[in-house]
Amino acid sequence: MFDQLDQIFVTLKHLLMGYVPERWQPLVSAVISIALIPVIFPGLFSIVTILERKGLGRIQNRPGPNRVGIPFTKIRLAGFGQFIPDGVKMLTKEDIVPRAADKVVHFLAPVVMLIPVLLAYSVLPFGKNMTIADFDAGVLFFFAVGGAVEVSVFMAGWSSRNKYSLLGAMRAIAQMVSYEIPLILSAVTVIMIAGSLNLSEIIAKQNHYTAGIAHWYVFTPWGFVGFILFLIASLAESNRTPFDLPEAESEIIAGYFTEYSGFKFALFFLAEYLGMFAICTLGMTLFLGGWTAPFACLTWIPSWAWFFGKLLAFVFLFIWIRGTLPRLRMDQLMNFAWKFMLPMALINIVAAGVWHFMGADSLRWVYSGGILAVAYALLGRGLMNKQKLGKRTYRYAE
Amino acid sequence: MTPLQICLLISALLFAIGFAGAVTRRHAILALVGIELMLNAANLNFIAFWRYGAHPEALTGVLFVIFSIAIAAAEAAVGLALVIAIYRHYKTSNLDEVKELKG
Amino acid sequence: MSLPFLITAIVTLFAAAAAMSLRNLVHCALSFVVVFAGLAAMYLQLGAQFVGFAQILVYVGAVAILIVFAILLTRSGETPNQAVIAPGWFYGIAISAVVFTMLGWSVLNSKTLPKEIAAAPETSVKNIGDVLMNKYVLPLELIGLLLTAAMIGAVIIALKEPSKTDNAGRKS
Amino acid sequence: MLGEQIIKGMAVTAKNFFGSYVSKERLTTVEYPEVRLEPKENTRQFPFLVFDGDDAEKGLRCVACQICEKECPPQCIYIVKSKDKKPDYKGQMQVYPVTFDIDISVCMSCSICVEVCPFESIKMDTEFELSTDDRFDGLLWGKKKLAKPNSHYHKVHAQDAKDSDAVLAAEKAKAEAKAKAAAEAKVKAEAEAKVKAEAEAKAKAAVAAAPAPTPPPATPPAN
Repeated sequence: MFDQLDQIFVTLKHLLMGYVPERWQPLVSAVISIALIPVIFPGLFSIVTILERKGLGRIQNRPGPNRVGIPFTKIRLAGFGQFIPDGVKMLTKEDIVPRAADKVVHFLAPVVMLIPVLLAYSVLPFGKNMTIADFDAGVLFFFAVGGAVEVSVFMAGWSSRNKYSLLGAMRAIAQMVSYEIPLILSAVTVIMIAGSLNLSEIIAKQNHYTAGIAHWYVFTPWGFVGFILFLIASLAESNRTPFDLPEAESEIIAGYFTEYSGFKFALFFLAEYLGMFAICTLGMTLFLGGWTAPFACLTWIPSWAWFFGKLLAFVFLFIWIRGTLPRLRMDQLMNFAWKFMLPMALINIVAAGVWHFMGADSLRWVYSGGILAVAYALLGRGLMNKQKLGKRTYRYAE
Repeated sequence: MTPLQICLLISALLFAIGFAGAVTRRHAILALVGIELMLNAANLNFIAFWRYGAHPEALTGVLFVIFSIAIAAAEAAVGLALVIAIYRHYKTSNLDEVKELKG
Repeated sequence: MSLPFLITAIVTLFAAAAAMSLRNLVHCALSFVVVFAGLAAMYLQLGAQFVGFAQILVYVGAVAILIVFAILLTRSGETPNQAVIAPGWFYGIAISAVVFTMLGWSVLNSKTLPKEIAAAPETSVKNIGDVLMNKYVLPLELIGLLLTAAMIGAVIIALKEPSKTDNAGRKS
Repeated sequence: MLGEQIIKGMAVTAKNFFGSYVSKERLTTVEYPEVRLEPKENTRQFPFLVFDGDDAEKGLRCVACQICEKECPPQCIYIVKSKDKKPDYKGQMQVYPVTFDIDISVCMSCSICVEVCPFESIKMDTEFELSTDDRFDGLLWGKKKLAKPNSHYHKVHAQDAKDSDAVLAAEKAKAEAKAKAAAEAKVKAEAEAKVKAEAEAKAKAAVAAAPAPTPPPATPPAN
């Protein structure tokens, strides 16, 4: 019974395909699976915005939104109706385009940002054989398309013809580029060990259980370090605190989308959250076994339930981090990326190599764990005592 | 007009556009962009020959393109660094005015 | 030839022509991104999946941003008011036309081109990796070396020499 | 180590997050329209006129002396005096205001009028939900809307109300004492006047009895 529940969406789709004439089947099947993405994830986005506001509220000892309910009735829905007025407000706000702005590029920027993010969803596995396009080089496609977001950030920053948004765009691009390298390197360790770029195979490799515990990569020394690096890099990649300098209110107004309002701003907002979900899903697939259950006894829960559960756990972690950590200054941010994350990711690859070639005896835990512990201590201390927050030296501004 | 010939024609036209751009535009960066376009046209040639060529399992075309992409990226980086250095020294990036040989 | 391939080819060619002829440099750079994306789509349609993704990753992700940064660092983001085309532009166009016709002629009636359309070769990342590691391991190491050298070289060239006083006499 | 402080910070926020669901006193937000806080003792929003007894017209303490009108910084009080008089709490005949308007939209709740009022007749109310859809009549309050019984004053500012009542009572007692003293003085004056009148009457009778002698020397005027 549980297997049917697990495969319910796949069987549903086959059922639908039955009605479609033979000639149109590939097209219709593609359309069905593609149509699901812009339905499910923006829905998740709206729920997550409320979770975020309620979560941040509760962290600061205040209840968060709890007013909006079903109109003309007393039901309050504990605030979960909040996204309807937010959405209506966002859509009905006037869409101001600055006079000096470069109209075409200003209009294209949010669209060009949304396209790569939605493309990235085609590769991610949402459940057992529930992947839209199971490419052979899935991870490479994800990072390739993920990298294309920076072009749209630049377009947004430059086309608003506003010094602050250009500076914000430059900072955002510099941050994204410098955190993309540790992101890819920490993913490379998983690809190296799993031996394939295909996400379904990576999950298949993690889908075994010994003594009831899953073979997730996060339970290995290099996997744990890789997961932490991936998490930090994905925080920076999706411009979330503590790396949200480019769009911090206190810094340069709203960074590259200062001159956007109304629907275009909503698109940027949506693209940022969809990007966050996508990068969380990839992190979960690489290190936490995608849709597999953590313990053998829990495999009866359907795979897509595990998927959305883990995704919400990731989202809660991001909200929790956003409620805690202060914002990093630009030079600290860059220092951290180039002087800690990058060397740590390289050493992590070495540790994964040692792990792979030392066979299954327990000694490899000592070696691989040892390399990483030593590296962490040295790099950490190097970065910490360098933080003698002395007078900052500027290279250009005298 | 076999598909191979169509691909070769497209890449030849792309090469010609890149060459024309590199030659006629005054700005240094546009010259680099033109060269980049020519390189990409060559890559398209390789893939076309690999796809419609005699024995595609040898993967020579694909590998050649991978190496060519890497080299082109490195060349673009160094080229643009040069353009920035020239701009900083001559305060202009207009190729016609960058004529002196003195360092 | 499949229709989508032709459409992508036409889009790429138009974007390339635009990249070479637009006045505002940033518009050139953005249409250049369209050229890269179009080429990547053409590679995917020709079956070279790995190369298509690599093209997007390297070009659309990195080189485009590099070009755009270079444009901004040399302060040429604004539409220039003086002439954009070099004086001898006519000869440039003429030579490139000659190049194109010569290439086209050689393509159209060369005897040695394989006529029959071979089946689409099924390549997976695994055998690209195998060939890369077995037959072409030397070029792979050299590419690694070259990329590191290029990166360090680019940084040194673009770095502002702290000691040299720039032409205004101030210590730059 | 590098990550130590981050873990500590996260632990604190986690405690806050889960604490706010478990213990109620962490969550200090008062959900305003449903749950209301008692206004503090010296809350002051907008002035109101106090009247004794139950009839606003008769018991109004205000005697239209217009001091508050002159002192009010934004000049938002407008008083028109009445022609006739009515007795105030001391029984003295005083003028009363025919119209006493305060423009609530102009009033800045500085309570200077309360300080300068010699008759304890204008006090600050704690009512703040005054939004109306009409800017002119809605916020230009007349005497009828401003007048509130002394019991309301006691309910709103208990301590101040007691002090003000004590002042009024003392004032009244002094006034009565003065009135009593005046009454006694009057009684004594009448008694003297009567005694003097009798003395003169006797003196005149004596003169009438012996008309021949010369007129009596000028008697010093009785003061």
